[in-house]
Amino acid sequence: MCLGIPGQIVEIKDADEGVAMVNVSGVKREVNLGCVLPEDGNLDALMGRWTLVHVGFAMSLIDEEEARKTLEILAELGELQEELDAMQNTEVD
Amino acid sequence: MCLGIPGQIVEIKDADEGVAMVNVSGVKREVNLGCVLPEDGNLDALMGRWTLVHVGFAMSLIDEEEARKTLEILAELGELQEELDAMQNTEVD
Amino acid sequence: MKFVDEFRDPDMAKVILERIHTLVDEIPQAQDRPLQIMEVCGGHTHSIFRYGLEELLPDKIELVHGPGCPVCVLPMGRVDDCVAIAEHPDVIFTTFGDAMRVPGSKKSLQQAKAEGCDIRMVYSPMDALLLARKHPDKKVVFFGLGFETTMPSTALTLKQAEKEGINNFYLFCNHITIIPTIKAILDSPDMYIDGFLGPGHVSMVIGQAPYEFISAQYQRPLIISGFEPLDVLQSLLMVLEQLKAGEARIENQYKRIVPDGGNMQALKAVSDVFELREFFEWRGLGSIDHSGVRIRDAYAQYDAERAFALPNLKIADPKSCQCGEVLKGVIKPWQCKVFGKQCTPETPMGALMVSTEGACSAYYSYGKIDARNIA
Amino acid sequence: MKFVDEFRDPDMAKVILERIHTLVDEIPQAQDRPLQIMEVCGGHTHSIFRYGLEELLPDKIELVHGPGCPVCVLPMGRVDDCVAIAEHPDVIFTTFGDAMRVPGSKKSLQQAKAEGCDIRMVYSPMDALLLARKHPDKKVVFFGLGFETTMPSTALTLKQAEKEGINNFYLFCNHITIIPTIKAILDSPDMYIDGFLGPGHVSMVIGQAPYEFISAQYQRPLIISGFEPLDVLQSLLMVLEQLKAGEARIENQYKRIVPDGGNMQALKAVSDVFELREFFEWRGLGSIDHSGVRIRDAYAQYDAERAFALPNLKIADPKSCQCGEVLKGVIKPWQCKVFGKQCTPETPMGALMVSTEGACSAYYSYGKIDARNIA
Amino acid sequence: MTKPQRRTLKASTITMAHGAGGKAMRDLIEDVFVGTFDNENLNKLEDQARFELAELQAQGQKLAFTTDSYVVDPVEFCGGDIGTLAVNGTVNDLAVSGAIPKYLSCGMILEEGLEVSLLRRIVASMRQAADEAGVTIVTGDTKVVPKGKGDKIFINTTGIGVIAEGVNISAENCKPGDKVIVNGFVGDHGAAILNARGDLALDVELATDCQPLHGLMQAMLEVCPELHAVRDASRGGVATVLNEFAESSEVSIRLFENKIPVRDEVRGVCEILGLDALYFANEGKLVVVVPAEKTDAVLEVMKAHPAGQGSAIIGEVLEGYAGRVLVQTGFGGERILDMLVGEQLPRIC
Amino acid sequence: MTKPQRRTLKASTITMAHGAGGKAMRDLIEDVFVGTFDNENLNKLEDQARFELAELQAQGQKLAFTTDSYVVDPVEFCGGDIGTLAVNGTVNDLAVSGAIPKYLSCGMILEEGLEVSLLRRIVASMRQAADEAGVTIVTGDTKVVPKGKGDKIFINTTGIGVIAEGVNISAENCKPGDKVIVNGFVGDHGAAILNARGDLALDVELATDCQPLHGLMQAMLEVCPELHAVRDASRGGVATVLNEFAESSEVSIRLFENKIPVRDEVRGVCEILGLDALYFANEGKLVVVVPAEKTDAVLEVMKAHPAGQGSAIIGEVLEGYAGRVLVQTGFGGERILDMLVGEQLPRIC
Ligand code: SF4
Ligand code: SF4
Ligand SMILES: [Mg+2]
Ligand SMILES: [Mg+2]
Ligand SMILES: [Mg+2]
Ligand SMILES: [Mg+2]
Ligand SMILES: [Mg+2]
Ligand SMILES: [Mg+2]
Ligand SMILES: [Mg+2]
Ligand SMILES: [Mg+2]
Ligand SMILES: [Mg+2]
Ligand SMILES: [Mg+2]
Repeated sequence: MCLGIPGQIVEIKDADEGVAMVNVSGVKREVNLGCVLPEDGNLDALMGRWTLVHVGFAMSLIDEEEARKTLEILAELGELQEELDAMQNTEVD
Repeated sequence: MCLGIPGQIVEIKDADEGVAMVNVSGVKREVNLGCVLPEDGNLDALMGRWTLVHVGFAMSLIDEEEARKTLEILAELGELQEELDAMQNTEVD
Repeated sequence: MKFVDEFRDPDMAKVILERIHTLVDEIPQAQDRPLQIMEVCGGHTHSIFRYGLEELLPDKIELVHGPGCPVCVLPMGRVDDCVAIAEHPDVIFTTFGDAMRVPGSKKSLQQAKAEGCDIRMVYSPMDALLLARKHPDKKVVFFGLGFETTMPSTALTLKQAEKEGINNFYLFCNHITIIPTIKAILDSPDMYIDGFLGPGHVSMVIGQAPYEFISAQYQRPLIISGFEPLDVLQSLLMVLEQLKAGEARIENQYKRIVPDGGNMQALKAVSDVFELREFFEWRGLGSIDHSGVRIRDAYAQYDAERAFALPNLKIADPKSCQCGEVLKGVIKPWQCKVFGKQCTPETPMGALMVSTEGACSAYYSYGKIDARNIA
Repeated sequence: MKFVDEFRDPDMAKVILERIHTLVDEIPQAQDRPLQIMEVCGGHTHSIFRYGLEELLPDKIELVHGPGCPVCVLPMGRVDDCVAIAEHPDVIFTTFGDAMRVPGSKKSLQQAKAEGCDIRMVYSPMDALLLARKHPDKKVVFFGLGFETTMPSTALTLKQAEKEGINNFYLFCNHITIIPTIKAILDSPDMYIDGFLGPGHVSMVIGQAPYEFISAQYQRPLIISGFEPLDVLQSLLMVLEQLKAGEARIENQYKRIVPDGGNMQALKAVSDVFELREFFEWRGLGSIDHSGVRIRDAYAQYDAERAFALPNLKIADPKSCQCGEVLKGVIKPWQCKVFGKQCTPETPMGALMVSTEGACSAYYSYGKIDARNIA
Repeated sequence: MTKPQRRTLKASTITMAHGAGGKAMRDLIEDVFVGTFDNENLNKLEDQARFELAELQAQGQKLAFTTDSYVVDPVEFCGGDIGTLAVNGTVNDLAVSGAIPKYLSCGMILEEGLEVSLLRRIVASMRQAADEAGVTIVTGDTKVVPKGKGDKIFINTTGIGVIAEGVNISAENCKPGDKVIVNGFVGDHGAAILNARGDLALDVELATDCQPLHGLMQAMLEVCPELHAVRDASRGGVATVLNEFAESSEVSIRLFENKIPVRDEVRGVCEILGLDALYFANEGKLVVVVPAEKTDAVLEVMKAHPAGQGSAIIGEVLEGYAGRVLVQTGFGGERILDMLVGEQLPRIC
Repeated sequence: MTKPQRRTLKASTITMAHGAGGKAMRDLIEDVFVGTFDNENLNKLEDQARFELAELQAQGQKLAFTTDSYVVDPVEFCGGDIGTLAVNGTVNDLAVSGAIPKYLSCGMILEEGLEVSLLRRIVASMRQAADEAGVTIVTGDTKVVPKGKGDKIFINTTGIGVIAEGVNISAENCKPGDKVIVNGFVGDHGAAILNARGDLALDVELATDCQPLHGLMQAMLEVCPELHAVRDASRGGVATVLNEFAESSEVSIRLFENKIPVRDEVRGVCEILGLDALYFANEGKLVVVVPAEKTDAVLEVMKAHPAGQGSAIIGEVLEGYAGRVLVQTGFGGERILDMLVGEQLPRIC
């Protein structure tokens, strides 16, 4: 459920109403920022940020560090698996 | 102005509302009888009568006797003209 | 078709025409200049062209095509008012087909319809009332148009609306009355009319009496005339006979339809609902006193003029347009500077070019080839 | 596409799959009978079929497709209510495209549209509000549908309507909440689930805490999971790791999107506008306590349930329809008696056949060929 | 390879899905269109029909190619429906060139919400009309437009026919002295549609005259292969065709008003609404201009043909006044019969 | 005989009069249609175009005949308009049979209120597209429907082309082992229209791929006259064409998902709205099934042709599972790519 897609905030269209444009793979669409307003109210801080877009609302700001970490874990898994494979091959040989 | 066409009343559709059907050369159309209501209110007296229809209203009941008279006058004119012609021809001959 | 075909008999027409040709030579005033006989009513104009009667008449008779087409005399400002009403999104604007192509100062109703207005053609005001019943969420406005012939139907429709308590029905009243206009023509210094064919269907409502001043005050004959070719020819003959005898009476050729006293039920409905306006604007003729009616206060709730804010502007006719002179019989249609050039049925400048009853349209569409070639 | 393509890397998928294959052999309980892992969310179901993941998993893992598609669990009576609202001539009914084909007891919204209702698809509730601004003479009703993910957008839209004083906008609220339903599944006697993939986008709103009872009371692991294929595979691996270690924790695989605490701004908007219903009816699952929300009195003027008279009938699912059992994971879609016969995506009997997130539709459209041939 | 079994359409109402290219559309096409028109070319469900050119050439020298879209409201009326019209109308546009009509295409634009039962009736009418006219509907296309963006059903048919050697019928060929013939009552179709539309609340028993005319044409060509001009008097009526002839041939044409066959009921409609039957559409009437010396022979075969029993000489071609059509009234007067200006609107004055 | 001077259309808006058969309609037809398409057949204003069959036969053995109606909303969009589509769409339906497109008919259904300037632009596009495709628009028809009973403009074009001897392309001809080729990015047109329609408030620079394909087809036929199956992937997209092939040929087809060329922006639209580009309409893309041994040769000429630069092998024909289309995902998994059920609707779940 709940189709969501990452998009980058490329323009603050209406700071009063909390409306921005996001870019999803070259496609722009207006989104409402009501769920991701910065505490200081300065929307400019959102420029360039990636957000999870759902039904025309920015629902979450993407944590790029966490994204990197997730991929790192997977990469490590890959290395581990390679080692395991290597070991297995060694044993069999 | 004021296109009008003779039609024959062939059905009283709604005596209360004074609505009848007229037939114009095989074409039927509803007409309002509001301008030709009989004094005694008995619409059945209108059945079979010819009326001058204008914008969906029976505007006048046709006086068949007068129609006949008009044609008679014309017919007499024809006879008269024939006599005149005959006289003229006689003169010329 | 009974009461129609008998009055379209070509053999009989020949007889009358022969008689007309004979008679006109016996009328002294016709020998110096052609007799000017005005058919007041557009219906007669239509018949004359439809059946090609004009070219069958002696040269000593010139027909003058009068102002009796309610569409042709509709001023531009009124069309603009119609469009303004029709442009309300909650309005269904209903009209007779005749009015669709009449030019306003910016657009016709046909153009307004093409641009999205809900404009519908009806055959009867009762059909418009039916639409009001069917669409209680809409305001249904009927464009009431026409002379005394049509007033009773509109009046009875308002009465019906009142009886049923329908309160989304409105009348935009543009009914006009023919008598003041005939008087205005008779008073016009630049024209001379020898006799009139009187409007048969107006007369079936108003009867014979209202014309009496024409014979009494102006000494002109007027024949209340039917619309079939024999009716028209016979009426012309009757005019000639009076002229020959030096008489000026009101006669009724159309007795089968027109009772001498008119139609009391119709007149009652009209006077219940309508009252005379001080004046009304006619295209080409300007303002004429007491020549239109409006809705009485008792029926105010149905009055579109009160329910809608209307531009209600007096729009001058285009300068080059000579409709007024044609309507008064001062010039023939093909003598108008723009006839057949800027003004054609496809691109009418004046209303006389719109309705098939308009003298200019009739000349253009049905006219003798020679007349057209002159233009 | 950033944050998308990285998580669709086939090479990496192979690595995780290898690891899954290895690990499952090391889990004792998987050796007697296949592990039952439920992806709660239709988004996961969709990914699993879209990328053909199921056939790549070891036989010792059986995926159970849960109730997490808000369209699939929409009861017929609610669709009938939608149609009843949409049939008002002054209503513009707006909906996400997903709901168009869901069968009601008589017709779907798509059929109602074909029959003349003004039903429009929108991408966002804000687009529906825009329609209300554009059509002040119409009542614009938005069909609010979805779990916690979607509630904040609807809530903020109502707040915006209030701020602007728009009073021709209405919400037909059918938002539901996933936690009571997971609890109902765990309490169901006819099923056993070894672990869960938790709904990532719901969690980005509600955070991690609401799932704690699953580990605490029911001793089952739940991994909050993203929707890309690597997300799903990694989450499965995380479930297996817990099962192998005999643990039962709530973990968050989808940290790039889901903050542990959820989204406070979103939750605030939701709690301002909505309150829990005593119960809500789910297709196939029956009534579940506290599983839906309604509009608070403070926003009563926007509530379509109060503004329109609704049939509000409880319509029983068709007898032969086994959606409930599929939703609970008791049977596989192709084990339903009508699967692929009376019930196909073209002629869906149950909602699970309508949405591409519905388990039956997914099996039918994307399914392994063999699974389809069985049916 | 023959198709296994055709899909069936279960829906009772057309929805957008029936035009979306997927299964619903296939159901519609296979069940309703292929199922009804049912011929080798169409059944293949290819994007185009294919014929041997040699077979066509064996039947004549030229190919005739014509198109018409049909948007009549209402779609069903006394004596026919939009389907009958769509077949006969295009058959007739081929026929009047002297062609033998062979193949039709069928492009449907359906409005969301159309009842499938109505569509089936219309498609069945098309098949029946095609059979009667000896043509095959060999290729097609179906679109669905949203409710309120169409009007139940619009049909385009485009036709191919073959013209025999030596036939050269053209609006340009009218010669002074030629006679003008019409094959029966004029205005029936236009009046029947006005009546069926219902918004003028008229009630009259009047059927469309819709019929294929190629049989009549071929009969005429047998006695007079050198027919000068022929056109079916559809939209715009007899008046329009004659104006086109007069203009293209740079001649004038005189009609004899009392020779023009008009049904009493059609006259009634015209008198009530202030309309002229000469502008009314016909769907089974043609206007023929024949060399004077062949008039009797042509009229004879026309009267002997079922589609021409009411044939009558209604006018003649004159020199001069190029482009004008005149009507001689019963009184000896004359008036111009111009092309229609605007549309014919019912009027009260 | 040459016509004196053509009439001119002064109106700025289409009214019912422009479809009524009279002068207003003649103004429209002579000024806008004849004035723009301007060719011997059309200029005659006859009810049908006529060609010498001998001339056609000199160019090939078979006649191809196809029809399509175009109802796209909006009528103008990035990279083209309904006129471009109406010409290229029908040209392509001829082209994919191997035919050389020759003549088109043009049936217009205009909605009352249409701006004449818009109509002129569209008709000019048609002329331009026709010139580019080497076809002539030789016969036409124009109808006007009341405001709210149409949608600005619907166009039907029906086409005639000539197929050379020995060419036999058919959806029935796919053989196990054949390769499936597409001539470039898929889904551009569908995405561009979604974008242009504006109701989903997307904003993306994306043009229709509308282009004529007969040149590409002829180039392919030169190196491989025995092409098995070709169809343009218009409504219903590549997925639909492949399903039609699989069904007609009683084979299955396997696509390699990561070989299918899809533009980033089109992916973006799909991801946002939950749609699948394989079902998006294309207006300049064809799907070709070639015998395996000719794959390289065909691919080479395709890539060398302006209309095929992005060509790629995207799949293969298999035995068994008759009628099924499978997609092999990047993960080695497989899923069924069925025909579209209903319409593709934007979704949130
Ligand atoms: S030609 Fe036109 S402008 Fe002149 S009088 Fe006639 S209608 Fe008026
Ligand atoms: S096959 Fe249909 S009825 Fe059966 S469970 Fe699936 S959706 Fe429900
Ligand atoms: Mg045609
Ligand atoms: Mg035709
Ligand atoms: Mg024709
Ligand atoms: Mg097609
Ligand atoms: Mg409709
Ligand atoms: Mg086609
Ligand atoms: Mg096509
Ligand atoms: Mg095609
Ligand atoms: Mg035509
Ligand atoms: Mg429109």
